[in-house]
Amino acid sequence: MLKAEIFVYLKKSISDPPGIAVLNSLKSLGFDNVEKVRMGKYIVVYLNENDIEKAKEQVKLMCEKLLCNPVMEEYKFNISEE
Amino acid sequence: MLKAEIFVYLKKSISDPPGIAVLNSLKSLGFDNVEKVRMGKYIVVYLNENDIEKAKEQVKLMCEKLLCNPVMEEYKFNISEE
Amino acid sequence: MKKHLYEEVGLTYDEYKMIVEILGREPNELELNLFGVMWSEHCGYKNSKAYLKNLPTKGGHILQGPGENAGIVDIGDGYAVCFKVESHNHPSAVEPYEGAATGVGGIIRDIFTMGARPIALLDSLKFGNLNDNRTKYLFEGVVAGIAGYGNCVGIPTVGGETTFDPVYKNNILVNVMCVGIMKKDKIFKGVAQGVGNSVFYVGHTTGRDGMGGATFASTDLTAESEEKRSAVQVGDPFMEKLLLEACLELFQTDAVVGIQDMGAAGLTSSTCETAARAGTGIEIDVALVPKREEGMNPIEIMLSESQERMLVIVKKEREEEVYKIFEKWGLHAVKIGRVTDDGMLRVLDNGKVLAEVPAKALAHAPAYVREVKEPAIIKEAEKFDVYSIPQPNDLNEVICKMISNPNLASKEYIYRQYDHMVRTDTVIRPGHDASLLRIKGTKKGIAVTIDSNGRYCYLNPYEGVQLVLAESYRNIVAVGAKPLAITDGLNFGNPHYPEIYYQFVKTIEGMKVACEYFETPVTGGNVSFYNQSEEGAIYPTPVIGMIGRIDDIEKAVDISFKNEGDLVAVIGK
Amino acid sequence: MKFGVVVFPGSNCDSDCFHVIKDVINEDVEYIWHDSDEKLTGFDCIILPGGFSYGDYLRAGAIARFSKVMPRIEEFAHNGGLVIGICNGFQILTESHLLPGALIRNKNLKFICSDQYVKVVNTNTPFTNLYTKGEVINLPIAHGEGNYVVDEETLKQMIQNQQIVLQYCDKYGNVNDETNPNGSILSIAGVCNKEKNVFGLMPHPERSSEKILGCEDGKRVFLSIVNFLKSR
Ligand SMILES: Nc1ncnc2c1ncn2[C@@H]1O[C@H](COP(=O)(O)OP(=O)(O)O)[C@@H](O)[C@H]1O
Repeated sequence: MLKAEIFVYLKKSISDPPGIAVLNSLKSLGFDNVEKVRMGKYIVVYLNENDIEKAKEQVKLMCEKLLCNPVMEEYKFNISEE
Repeated sequence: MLKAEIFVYLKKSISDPPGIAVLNSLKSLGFDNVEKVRMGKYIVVYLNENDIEKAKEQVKLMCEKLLCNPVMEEYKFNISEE
Repeated sequence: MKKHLYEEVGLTYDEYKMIVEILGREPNELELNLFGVMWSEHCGYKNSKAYLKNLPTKGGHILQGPGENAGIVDIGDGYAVCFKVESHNHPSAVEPYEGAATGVGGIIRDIFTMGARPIALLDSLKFGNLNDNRTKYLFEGVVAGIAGYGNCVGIPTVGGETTFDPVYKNNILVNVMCVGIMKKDKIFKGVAQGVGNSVFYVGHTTGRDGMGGATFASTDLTAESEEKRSAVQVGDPFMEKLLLEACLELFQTDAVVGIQDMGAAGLTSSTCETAARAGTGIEIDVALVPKREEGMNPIEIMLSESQERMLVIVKKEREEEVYKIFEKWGLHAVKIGRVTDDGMLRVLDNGKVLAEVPAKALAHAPAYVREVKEPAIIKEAEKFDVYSIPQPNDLNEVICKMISNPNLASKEYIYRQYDHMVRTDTVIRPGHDASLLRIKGTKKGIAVTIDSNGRYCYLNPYEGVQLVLAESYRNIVAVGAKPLAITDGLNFGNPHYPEIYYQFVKTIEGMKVACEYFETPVTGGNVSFYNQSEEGAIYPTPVIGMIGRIDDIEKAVDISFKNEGDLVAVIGK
Repeated sequence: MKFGVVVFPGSNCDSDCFHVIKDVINEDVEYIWHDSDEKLTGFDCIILPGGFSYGDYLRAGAIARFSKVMPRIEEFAHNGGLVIGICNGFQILTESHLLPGALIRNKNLKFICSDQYVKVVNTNTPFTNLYTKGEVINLPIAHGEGNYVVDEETLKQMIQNQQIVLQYCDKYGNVNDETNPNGSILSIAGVCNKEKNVFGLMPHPERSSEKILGCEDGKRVFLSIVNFLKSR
């Protein structure tokens, strides 16, 4: 079994209201040195697969087909043994 | 400037409706060997701070106070130079 | 071949020459961009305004007709209703959730800038066939986007209509209507009156989002459409809620002279339009604009379509009140300029003049009347004989087929996702002919409906739009209310095709007749051309939003059977 | 009898609750701004209304928990004052640990706005004493994150202490997966704390408190409060 940790995040140019809300809240809690917050998704996919290379290709496809919306988002991932 | 990548995810015992929905979608797209999907948050916090140890402590506090709800979630993070 | 700069901003050579004549010199790049957005179809109504002015816009109840952010109708007892419909078709086709959500945000702002408290939303949605995967994705996204935004702001979405037809596959339609209530002597307008008054920027920060949105809405949808947009607009409903409450609170003071939403073409349209309406000039400094991204240039700042922002004209020496209220709601309020007497829109950067153009010239795009040609389908359709369709043998089968068609099936799946009860005024909820809202503290209610029928309008635009109006009229009457006025969302293909322009012209003619007949004047609306992809144009789809008044809400009736044994009758022809 | 309705910047059922208290059950009511840290004196019951307190982008209620008014509400509750959290108010009460558990996304991942039958399983509370045990009532729901979760150990204690007050059901009172709109554990729609003076529920009683809106089942929640306070 392989575990893919996938990170989907907004493109730089896209505004991020949730990130701004969290930033403001952190600041009001006294975390003064926080400069910026960006919110994204952390998706863990467990794969019945042993071949890491194969898994990479599959995860890439999953991201492109479903998990990431290329109009607004980008992604990265890493794969490890479970 | 330091960059903290924070991952907030549901505890094992808590059911994850979005994760189940994504699992089903992936299967219906033909990704048969997907076993399980868990959805979490990927929060990137940029800190005006140079001391990694200090940053670690701060981020831990942010998680405990705001970013993570211990009733249902856990977190981990890593910190790197921007 | 390299494109000319004027072409890149969407202008023709003739338009460019007009601009040179207006200015008496060559425009610089910023000025050219200002003209580019303001003279786009979306902002300038270039191809529609010559005809729109034929619509009946006056009548006993009308307090505000077209030309402002929204229209207003008197409903008696000192109350008035403010309402308007707006399209967000192209953005929703590219990013359904955010496209639909920001469409909702825009129309809500149009209502509360007039001084009204928004009390209801309605949506008119057109998609391709639901068995197509992309369509499913668009459908789910649009509905979730409307829900996500409207629910959060706390305005009930009380009705709508939804159609599935292959003709909308690549060019979905998302039209949203908002209705607000106000005291009739408390109307605010988008005017930059009073030389020396302060020009305020309030609300969200300015980013690069939605750059060139107005131009994007003024061309056909193509494969590159996605790339043309430098960024998708993202809505922040929470910010909208704050802005809404802050503005309504501000209106309680009499410090405000004028106010306008920064919608399409953002700062550019709001500044030149408020000045043009008042016959004044306006001067702003882009360096003072609150920004959320570094290194934004003046063109980007002037053209940004970041959401949840407003331009407010404040009386001299009353600035403190504005700061106080916006601080309470945690929002930006910055004085970025002042009203002048020279009729110019002057853009400065740290005091240095970057652009200087007559506000009226910007706000009043040239008007065109295009060539028309009757589409062949109209004659063909006339030849069609209904009686040529054989009587079906098994009516049960027909019924089952009909009710399982998504076009006729219950739309509960959709309106369940919309909070249609918040504000506790929804007396008749979605699922009936029209929805009905009470007005607390009175016995009155307002009936609302939104309707269209693209197929009828395709077969005959003149007759089709009249049938749509008649449907709206019936819907209002059926809940026991008296129809008062309409707002219209006119969705068409590319006006440069004579057949399309014919559809547009005939729609206006038909609407005029029907509005006069029903005594329901037009209080405003929206024109969306270029709803067209490589595979052709959509059906001509005028969307009619109608409101009505009921004086005793207890007398309202709805669609459901009440008691066993009650008599059932059919009336009419 | 004096009620306080807390207003967060993103509250949107604040005026609905205010209206029911003032115009329907005719009691005294006042708004309380989220930014106020004045002691809550003179109030008998505090209502945390529905809405989206601070946008609720991170988790519903997460940020509201840190508003200035919350310590005052905690203090009020610890002194035995009545606190009722409706919808977003319930979410805020769980985030603040005034109530156990948490609320996550609905099982179908969609916002649900609809009439909803719920069963009053505990009538021995300040908020439900005018209902009969097991009574099925209509309380509309409108939420995207109403799926109640709690760990097993806590759930056991909650059952022991009779903290489960409302459960989703159908018109006949059947409580099962099919009659559960959002996936809540045990179909939980509303819970109270051990002391019974803090109550959170996802449904909106203020939306079914007037005949003109089709149903008055929710009104007795507010009348129960008055009844409790009068007999105290
Ligand atoms: N997109 C939508 N949003 C909200 N309500 C909708 C939507 N589509 C349909 N409805 C509601 O569903 C009911 C039936 O709609 P429709 O099928 O268009 O009615 P009719 O055919 O009677 O005009 C109406 O009450 C309408 O308000």
